[in-house]
Amino acid sequence: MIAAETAQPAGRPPFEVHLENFTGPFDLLLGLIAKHKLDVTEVALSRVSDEFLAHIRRLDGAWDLGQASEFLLLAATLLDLKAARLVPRGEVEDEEDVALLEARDLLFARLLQYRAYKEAGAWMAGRLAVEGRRYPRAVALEEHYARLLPEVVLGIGPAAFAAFAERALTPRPTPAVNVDHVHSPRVDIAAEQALLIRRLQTDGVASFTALAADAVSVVVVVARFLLLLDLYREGSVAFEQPTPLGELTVRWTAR
Amino acid sequence: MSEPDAVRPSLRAAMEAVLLVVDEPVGEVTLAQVLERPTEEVLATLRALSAEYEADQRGFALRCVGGGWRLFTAAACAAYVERFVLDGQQARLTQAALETLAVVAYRQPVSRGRVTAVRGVNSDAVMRTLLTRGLVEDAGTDAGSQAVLYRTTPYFLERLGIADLDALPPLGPLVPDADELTDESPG
Amino acid sequence: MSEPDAVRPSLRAAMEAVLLVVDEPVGEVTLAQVLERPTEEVLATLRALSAEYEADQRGFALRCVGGGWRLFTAAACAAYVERFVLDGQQARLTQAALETLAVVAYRQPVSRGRVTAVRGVNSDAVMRTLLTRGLVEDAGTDAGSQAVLYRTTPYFLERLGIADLDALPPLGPLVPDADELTDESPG
Repeated sequence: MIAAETAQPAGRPPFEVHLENFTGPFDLLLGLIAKHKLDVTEVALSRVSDEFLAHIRRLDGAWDLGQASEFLLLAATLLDLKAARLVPRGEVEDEEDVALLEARDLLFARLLQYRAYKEAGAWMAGRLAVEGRRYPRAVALEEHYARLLPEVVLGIGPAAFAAFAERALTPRPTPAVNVDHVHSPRVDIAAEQALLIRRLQTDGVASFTALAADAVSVVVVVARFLLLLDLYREGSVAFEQPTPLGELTVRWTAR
Repeated sequence: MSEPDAVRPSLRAAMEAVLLVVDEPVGEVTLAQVLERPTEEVLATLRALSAEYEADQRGFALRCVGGGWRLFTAAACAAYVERFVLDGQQARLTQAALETLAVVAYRQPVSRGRVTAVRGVNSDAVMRTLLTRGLVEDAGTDAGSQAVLYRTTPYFLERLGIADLDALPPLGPLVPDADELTDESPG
Repeated sequence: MSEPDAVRPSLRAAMEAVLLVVDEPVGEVTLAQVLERPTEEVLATLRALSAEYEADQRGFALRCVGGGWRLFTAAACAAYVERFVLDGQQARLTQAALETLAVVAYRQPVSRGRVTAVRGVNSDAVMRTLLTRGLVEDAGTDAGSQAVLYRTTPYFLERLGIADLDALPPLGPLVPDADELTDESPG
C-alpha cells in the first residue's frame, strides 16, 4: 500500500495510500524499496492506480487537480524506475537499452544520494532536539558597562536593514506537505503582456533570453513565451532563429 | 541523582541555570515557585552559592540587589570586561538585535510581546539591549493592553543614515500590512 | 579600581567575567587579545573550565559552538529555564526542511535548483522557511548561472551545538559524487 498524504482541500477526503511523511517522489520510492523491502519491479502500479481511480469516482466529479497531478508525478517516477530496472543486466543490445541502463544507474545513484541527505537530516533533527534544551546566556549588559559602549555600528544600509524587517515580518509558512511542484503559481498575464509590449516598443528588437531574464519563475518564462506567440499571431512581432535551439530574436513589427 | 532514569538536576544546578538566563533580578519567592522548593531552602542555597563563588574567586558573583538575585561580573575582573566592551566587537549589533530593531522600525509603536510574536523568539533581552544602546525608546503604553510600547529614536535614524522614518525602504509584497497585523493583536 | 595589583584576578576568573557579558559566541583569539594571554593558554583554560563545570554538575555549561565559546544552561535544567524564557516553543522543522538543510549544509554554497535536484521535489518554500528561521543565508550568486546561492549560518552551528562544519558527520560512503548528479539541475 502506498499513500500520499496530500494537502487536503477543505471538506474533501484526500487520496489515501500509505507512506508516512511523504515529501516527494524520492521519498516515496525509498519508502517502498527500503521499508517494504520491495523490488521496484514488483510494485503493482496498476493496483495503486486502480485505487486512485476508485478514489476519484467516490468524489463524484469533485476531485482535485492538484491531487491528481501529484499522483501522476509519483506514478511517472515509479514507472521510470521500474522500466529501467526491467532491462536485464549484461547483454546490451541497442542504444535504447544503453539509455535505459544509464537511466537506471542515474536513478539509483540519485536515490542513494537522497537517502544519505535524508539520514543527515535525521541526525540534525536529533541534534536540534538535544540542543534545543540548552539556552545561551543573552543578557543585557550591566548598566555601568553599557555606558562604556562605543557608538553603535549598524554595519548595514537601509536596504539591508529593510531585508531584516522583511524576513521577520513575512508570515512563516505553516508546515504542510509541499505541493509546489504541482500547483503553479498564478501569473498576471495582463501585466506580463504590457511589460513585453513596452520593452519591445522601446527597444525594437530583443533576444528572448533578455526578455525572460527577470522572470521570477519558470512559469513566468513560459507565460512570456506564449504571449510572444500570441503577439506573433497578431502580427505584432517577428521571430528570427538562425539555428535550431539557438538564440531567438524578437522584433517589434507593429507600429 | 545516581539513578539512571533520574537525571533530575540538583537545586543548585537548577538555580544556576535560571540565574544564567534572567537579566533582571529575580526574587527568592519567584525562584522557589519555579524550582518547586520551600523559600527558606532556596534562600539558603542562594546564599551558599553566593559564598561559594566568592570563596572560589570566580569571575562572576551572585548578589541580591533591588529585591532580587542576579549574576554579576566580579568587581576584580572589571578591567577585562571593560576592555572587552570597548574592544569594538560590541559596537556591532547581533543578528537578533538587528532583526528586532527592524521590526520596531517598521511597526512602531510596538510592544515587546508583539515583537516576540513576530520573531517567534523571546525578545526581551534584545529589546533591553536596544534601549541601552539608545536606538529604541519608550513610547507610552497601549491604551487597551497597558503594554509598554517602543519606538525608534532620532539616534537610530542617524546611525542608519536616513533623515526620517519615511526614508525607510518599502517592504516587499509578501509582508502583510501593519494594520492587518495589529488588528488581530492580542493587545 | 581600588588596591593596585593586590587583587589581580586569575585567568580563569577574568575569562568567566568576560563570558558572562558576551551575547554571541566569542572566539579564543578575541578572548586572548582581551585577556592579554597567549591563545593556546586561553584555549586550554577554556577547555579546563568547560570540563570543570561539567564535572561539578553545574547548571551552566561552557561550550564551543558556531565558531566561538559561550555559556549555556545545562540541558538537564531545561524544564526550569523554560519557565523563564517561554519563547513560544520552537516549532520543529518538517522532514522537508531537515532534508533541505542537510543538502545546504553539505553542499554549500548551493542553489535552490541543486537542492531541488537532490530532493526530487521543489524546495523553494522550504528554503524560505530556513531563511526566515535564520538557519540559512544568501551567499551571493553563481558566476555562471546567476542562480542565488545559499549557505548555513553561524546560528545553524549554534543550534546544532557544533563548533564548525567539519563537525558534521560524514555522509554515507555510498553517496555518489554530488556534482556528477546535480550538474544537470535546472539551475
